[in-house]
Amino acid sequence: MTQRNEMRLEFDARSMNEGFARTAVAAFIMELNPTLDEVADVKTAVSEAVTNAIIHGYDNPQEKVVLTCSVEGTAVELTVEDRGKGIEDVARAMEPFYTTRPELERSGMGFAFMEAFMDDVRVTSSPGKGTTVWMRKNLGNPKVADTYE
Amino acid sequence: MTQRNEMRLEFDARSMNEGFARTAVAAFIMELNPTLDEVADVKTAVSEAVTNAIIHGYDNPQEKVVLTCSVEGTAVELTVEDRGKGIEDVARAMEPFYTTRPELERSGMGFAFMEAFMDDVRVTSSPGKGTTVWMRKNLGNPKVADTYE
Amino acid sequence: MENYCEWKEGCLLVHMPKELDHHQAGLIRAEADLIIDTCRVQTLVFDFKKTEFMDSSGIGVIIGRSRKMSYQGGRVVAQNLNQRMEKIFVVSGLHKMIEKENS
Amino acid sequence: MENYCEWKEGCLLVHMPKELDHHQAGLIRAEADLIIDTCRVQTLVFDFKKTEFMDSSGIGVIIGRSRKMSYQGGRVVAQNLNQRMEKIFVVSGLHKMIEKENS
Ligand SMILES: Nc1ncnc2c1ncn2[C@@H]1O[C@H](COP(=O)(O)OP(=O)(O)O)[C@@H](O)[C@H]1O
Ligand SMILES: Nc1ncnc2c1ncn2[C@@H]1O[C@H](COP(=O)(O)OP(=O)(O)O)[C@@H](O)[C@H]1O
Repeated sequence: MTQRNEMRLEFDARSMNEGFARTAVAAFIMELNPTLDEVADVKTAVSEAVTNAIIHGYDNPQEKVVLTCSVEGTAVELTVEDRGKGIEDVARAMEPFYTTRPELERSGMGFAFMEAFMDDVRVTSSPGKGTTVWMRKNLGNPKVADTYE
Repeated sequence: MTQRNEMRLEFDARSMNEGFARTAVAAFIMELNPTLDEVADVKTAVSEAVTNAIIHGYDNPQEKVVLTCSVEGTAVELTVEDRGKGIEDVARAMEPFYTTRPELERSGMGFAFMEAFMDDVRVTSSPGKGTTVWMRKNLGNPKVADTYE
Repeated sequence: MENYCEWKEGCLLVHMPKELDHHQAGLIRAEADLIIDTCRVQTLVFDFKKTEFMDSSGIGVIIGRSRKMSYQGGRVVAQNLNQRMEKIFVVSGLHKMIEKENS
Repeated sequence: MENYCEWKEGCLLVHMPKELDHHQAGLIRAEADLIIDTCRVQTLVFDFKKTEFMDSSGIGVIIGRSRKMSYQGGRVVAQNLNQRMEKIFVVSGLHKMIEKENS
């Protein structure tokens, strides 16, 4: 169970693939014997990053989102990448409630959710070239969000 | 539901990824509203092709298996590809009960299962270069295997 | 329409789906707004009985409808939150904005 | 060991897993053979109560154990096949080789 295992998934930037991407990641991390809550945490983070690629990164549903996932020891590492519009000011984009698409009722909580549910989140982006979100979570370690209340 | 949607999945040649690959494909074809039996048919065919890539195609679990899946209208198309040993005589390999790994208790029924559960199966292979299995199934069409008894 | 909404004597009951993401949020928004814009909704109830998964797109759809209701002076309630949904409500701050209730 | 096997008075009961593929087949084979090779198994029962998925790797593990049993003159039975497993048995020809029974 501590051997490294990895996968790479590429799919169309369609909203119906958000659920597919979550399910695929959940199935892939099963070998780590995660708790239900850990699975939900990772699924939520994946959903945020993939949704962002689909609605902010691209206009065309035939463009591709690339997701990688690796497990090693008790850790999950994920990247979600688009080759779309990119982000001008990453620090600002990551502020809670900041959104450029209020007309779509985006809450501006996407990055905040990724940070709440994963241990570490890093975003690299360049305008016109695309965005990559890298995330990591150690399973078996209760996190701040779990003891939030 | 008739728009084309596609994905590409690449993963390590480890037996624990057989279940992952099946689950990912099952999640991806859900938008076609398949019957439970159709899902099981596709999962079985995927399992056969992926297992073959892992045990016959490669010796090293860090090599990669590539699976693509697309849906369009009511049809599912799949490819499973390895860049491993390849097959000398494809026609012979596809004969029921033919296996080169009896010591692993392979039944030689892998290709027979793919053909029983999918509408169309095509195999291209070249020794030393690898193997690609292409499969297609039209959902909503009962098949021979369904009325076998 | 998937029929998320049930409308009865001034109360709009929205049955939240099993997995609430951006894809589903758009469908719920369209259906709920049709009723909020045409009927006199006094109470809006989001029912999470079936809901196992929700991301920040769900927050958006809830805040959006709540805002509409506050213009017309109605009440907004969330009911039947499981542990996971409680956590999502806390992390997002929704628990401070929306009344919770168990039906 | 995952404990697929239950051994009682000459009868070896193998609880087949929910998903029987090549990965699982290897584990079942190892565990069953340990008992077949050391105890005097008169009846070998494959129980499919929990099994929802099986590919041709499952056929291999069943045929392999049946062959061993036929050397030592025992009986092999498959029980609690659902509709899907029935179909797999028919497509693979196993239904002509193995006795079926419902417990
Ligand atoms: N993949 C991306 N491509 C381009 N812009 C992005 C991407 N992801 C996020 N952004 C920008 O960052 C902002 C904040 O993102 P986020 O916190 O997820 O909130 P929301 O998705 O609700 O707007 C977005 O409104 C958008 O402007
Ligand atoms: N991806 C592959 N790479 C190399 N050889 C393969 C591959 N797939 C199948 N084969 C060859 O074809 C034979 C028959 O395959 P199959 O019908 O699936 O039966 P089995 O897997 O039980 O041996 C295998 O034993 C192997 O020699």
